[in-house]
Amino acid sequence: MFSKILIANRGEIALRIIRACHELNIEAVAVYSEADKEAPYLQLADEAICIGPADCSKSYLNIASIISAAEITDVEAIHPGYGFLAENTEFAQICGECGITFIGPPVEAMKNLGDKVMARKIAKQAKVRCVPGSVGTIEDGPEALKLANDMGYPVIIKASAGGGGRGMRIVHNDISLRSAINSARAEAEVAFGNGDVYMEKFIVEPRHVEVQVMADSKGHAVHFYERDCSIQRRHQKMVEESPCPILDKKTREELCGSALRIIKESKYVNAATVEFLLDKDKNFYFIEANARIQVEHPVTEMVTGHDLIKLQLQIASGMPLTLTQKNIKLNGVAIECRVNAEDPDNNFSPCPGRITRYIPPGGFGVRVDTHVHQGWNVSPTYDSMIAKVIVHQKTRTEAITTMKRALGEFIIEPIKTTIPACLEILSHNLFVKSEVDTGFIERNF
Amino acid sequence: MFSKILIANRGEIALRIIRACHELNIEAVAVYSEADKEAPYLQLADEAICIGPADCSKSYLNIASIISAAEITDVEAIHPGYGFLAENTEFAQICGECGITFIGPPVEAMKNLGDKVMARKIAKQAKVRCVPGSVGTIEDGPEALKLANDMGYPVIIKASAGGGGRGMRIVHNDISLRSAINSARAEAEVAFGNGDVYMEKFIVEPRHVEVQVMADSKGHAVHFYERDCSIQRRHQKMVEESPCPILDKKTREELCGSALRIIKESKYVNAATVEFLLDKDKNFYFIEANARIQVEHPVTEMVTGHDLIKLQLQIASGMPLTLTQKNIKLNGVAIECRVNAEDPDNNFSPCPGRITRYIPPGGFGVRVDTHVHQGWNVSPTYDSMIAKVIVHQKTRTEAITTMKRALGEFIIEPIKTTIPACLEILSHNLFVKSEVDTGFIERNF
Amino acid sequence: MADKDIDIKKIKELIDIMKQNGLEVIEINHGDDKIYLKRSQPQSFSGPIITSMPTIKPEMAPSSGQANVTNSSGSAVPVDDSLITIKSPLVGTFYAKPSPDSDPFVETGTPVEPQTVVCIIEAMKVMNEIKAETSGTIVEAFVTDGQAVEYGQVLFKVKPD
Amino acid sequence: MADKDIDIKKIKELIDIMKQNGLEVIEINHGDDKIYLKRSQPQSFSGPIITSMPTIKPEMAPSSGQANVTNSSGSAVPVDDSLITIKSPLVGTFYAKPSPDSDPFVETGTPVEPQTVVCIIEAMKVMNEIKAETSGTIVEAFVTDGQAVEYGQVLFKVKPD
Repeated sequence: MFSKILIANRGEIALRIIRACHELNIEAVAVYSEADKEAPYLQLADEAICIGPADCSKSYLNIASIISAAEITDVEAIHPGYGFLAENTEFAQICGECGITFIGPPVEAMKNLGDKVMARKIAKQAKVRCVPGSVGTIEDGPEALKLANDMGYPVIIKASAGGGGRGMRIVHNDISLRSAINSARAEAEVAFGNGDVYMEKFIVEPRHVEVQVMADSKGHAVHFYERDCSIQRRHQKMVEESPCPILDKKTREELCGSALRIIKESKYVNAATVEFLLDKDKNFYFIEANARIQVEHPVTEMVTGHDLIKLQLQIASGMPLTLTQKNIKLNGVAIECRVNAEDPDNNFSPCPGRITRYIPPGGFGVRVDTHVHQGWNVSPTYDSMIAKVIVHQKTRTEAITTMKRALGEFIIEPIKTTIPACLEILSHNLFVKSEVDTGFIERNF
Repeated sequence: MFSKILIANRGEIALRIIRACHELNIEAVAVYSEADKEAPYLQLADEAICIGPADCSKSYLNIASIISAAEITDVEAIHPGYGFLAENTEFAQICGECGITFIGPPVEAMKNLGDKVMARKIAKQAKVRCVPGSVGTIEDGPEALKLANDMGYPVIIKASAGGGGRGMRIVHNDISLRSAINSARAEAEVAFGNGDVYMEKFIVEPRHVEVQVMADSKGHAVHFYERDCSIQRRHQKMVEESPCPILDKKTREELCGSALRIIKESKYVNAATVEFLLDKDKNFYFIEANARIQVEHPVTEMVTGHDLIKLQLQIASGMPLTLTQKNIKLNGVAIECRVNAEDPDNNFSPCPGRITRYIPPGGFGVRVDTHVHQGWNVSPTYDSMIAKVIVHQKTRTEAITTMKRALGEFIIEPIKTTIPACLEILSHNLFVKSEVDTGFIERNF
Repeated sequence: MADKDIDIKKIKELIDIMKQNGLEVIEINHGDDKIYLKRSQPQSFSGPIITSMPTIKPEMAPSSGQANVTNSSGSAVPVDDSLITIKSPLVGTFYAKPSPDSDPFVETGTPVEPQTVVCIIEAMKVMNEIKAETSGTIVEAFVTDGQAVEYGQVLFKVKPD
Repeated sequence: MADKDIDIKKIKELIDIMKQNGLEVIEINHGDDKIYLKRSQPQSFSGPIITSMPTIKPEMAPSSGQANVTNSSGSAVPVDDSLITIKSPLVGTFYAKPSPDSDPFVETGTPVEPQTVVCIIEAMKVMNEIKAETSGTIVEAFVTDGQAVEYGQVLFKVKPD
């Protein structure tokens, strides 16, 4: 096991990783930008190094600075968290060249899964159904037209290097197709420096279901069941739960088995999330794999009882996974709500500022992951997520009730947060019945 | 189910009960003394009624005031929490006469278990071994001498109406016996208004092990396994855990079965804790039963996944227990540490004052039950317990590690708390090996 | 403001604006067009959190030094150091009259002596007569017949002799 | 402003301006053109949490107005408004000399020009020469040869010419 690692991230995930390190008796080195220098989690770290000014590109995204911090603190490994450098293959490669273990997948696996066209190839080799689509990138022309007509409209154009909705177009007929391809290419070029796009069948009102997987360097891999993350606003997840409430046992086994096959096919090591769309007939289609730990990993931890960050650290240190699939059981229902410093009444615009009154929820079935506290200044510089509330109960109905109770007692003043929006979602008739899909928020709020 | 109840308590247990009410869609009426008027949990209650000044005897122990508050708010039931009026038979009786359900056992069962001599009789009828001792109360004289010699020294003299160590004497020989009986009687008379004492064999270095039981009004009862509460300082529990780490399956079954027999024999309804001493040969002896929910109930909730306060409310409302014994499984290990506003360096004297900085622990496996927050003024008037930290992990080793991590990140300033003392206990070689008994703290700290 | 007419509606509007915007002062001199606005300072954190629960004082003593006591219906009791408050010494139901068809014990303007019964509070089926315990004249009653009262709730204000 | 009527809309506009600009007072006397604006003092928050980590200023600029900067060894740097600080612009290892057997680039008392190299900081196997970027005399060195430094850490104090 490692004796000392560096955490190349900030906020709640940095604290989350510090906690896991300390429970494994690993020294944790935190890095911070000048904007975060007051953060109490830095005091929990064994060392803390300032790596630059508030601007991410000069601190949390500054590879030279982070590698240098790792060198002067003499750590054995770097945990990138999520976001920032977590899926940056250049960073992972430099870590390797500097003799520092990157706590994540091998560079090759990260590259393959990070490229969506390549990921589809892997899925096909693993005999996992993808959303019908182009074999590779497409361009404006008769081939694209034929393909769209073969799979049937609506179709969707997506950026190969993309994410977060940029470089994406839904097309309903031949006439729109040309302009959609061209504008998507232009947008992708600007956003990702890569104008490649591909075409897929557009699945109407799908659920977003993802499988948590963990693989060790000996080729042994297990899954931790699925999460349903259909509650999204502009591709940002707001409420996540595990298990997916509408899956039957057989479909769940097929889904999780498919995710494992993709991970094994890509020679993946460490934590990954394999994402699927689930259509109304409970057919699932692979969409992409995320080569990192995710924000919503705690819901999986609650229903399985396994600490995923500890497993990441153990695997990265070369230890084999001692868990077998039958050790991993689904127990009850967990839901996570993201508390963002945003104003739901003002189109969810960020709402930074000093928190002058803060009382977190507690009690039976409630977990809070946060780096904030009374007196914390929510910076406009970084992600607006300031806390995650996770509940665990025996049934989904009880989990919803406990979450409503927990959010109802959560006091964060004077800044606005997404708590009222989450409460509205939890009370919505369709959410309660779990008749939701990725368009639920857009249609109902 | 009730639609509205009153909570005749304060602090964390009042908040705990409000939470359970809201998850069951019951309106909660809180009562408060003038000292607690700023408490944020009062805002979570559906109504809050001031029942008197800071002095407990004029507020939280003021039966007339509480009953009157229940009448004007038109509640169907009163939950007494623990302490204060929770085991006051007069209060339970008046509730009944006023047509208000007392959320606890029937008066008769409470009286029987509350009287230790009567409780021993019940145990004997239930064929549960008690600590060898006098059949009833004893007085100074030849009979007491004979009894002590028959059971063998050391013996212990205890007050029939007692608790908390008052009216208690350990005796090692004939010469000390007379004065011990007389001084114990005098002390009991002062402390409880009842000088009756009885004699028991003194068990050397026992563990304190207690079984959580729940019975409905139809005669159906189940247990929720045991808690080990051996870590006590002057009969005040500091660290509790479930399960008892040294019990084998067979002994556990016998122990829990014994507790159930006592509960059934006493025609008990609602939550109770049956307490035993466990000697070095793993013989267990019934000592007493507590006719209420206990401070440390969350450790049982964590390992069984059942919300005990909700069950109390359901049973009191007349609903049958739908749980069968085989629905109740032990899952992993839970530990609770009590965070008291006390100064461990100054003989644990209370340390009240305004909390100016407060950052609670969080993350995987951590639950915090507390009514305090940054800005809260810890009153010298009430119990010094300000928070309970409960952790849940797969193994005891992991639970200890997580608890150390959680307490290590818990910031409460500027008042002194028992956190450092708890951390010392958790790190103690004998605690780690679980070679402890009720004298552990006295001998080692 | 203008000589002719004070516009109550406009004043209410201004007060609403002040409340909504946390203004401390609005000054408007219409002749010669003067407007003076002052916003409250942002609340400095140091203070304790005040719940919306009634603020209650423990004794039926003169209210000297007491500021802005709020009764349970939420209206502010104006500060008047010369007035004495009579508060409920127990939780229960307030009765203004000895029986439903009687006259009230006291009303605004009634003179009271220390032994004058001012109301009855029923708690646990017991009717507790509450005495003025001061001499003076009732100037305000805060609770209506049959209303539930909590410990320390203000019942009456008395102007001492 | 109009003679007759108070313009509610204008008041609302003024309030918005106050809010956006953190104004405490706006006073406008239209006749004779008087405007009086008062801005709020920066919020004094009673207790920000200071980590034990070094306090770092972003630029290698004069230290005027800087108080009690703490360097990584924990000792307080005395306030001297006339001194200029040279801070590390990157994380790495500090070298005082171009090679192990050379003399240091600078020592206390060494005069420096903006282009004078004062040290090398090694980051990711790259030796970065750090220049004084100011003229004056080194009066204090805070870091020893081979020591790890973080972003913004104070390396030298310079007394300007």
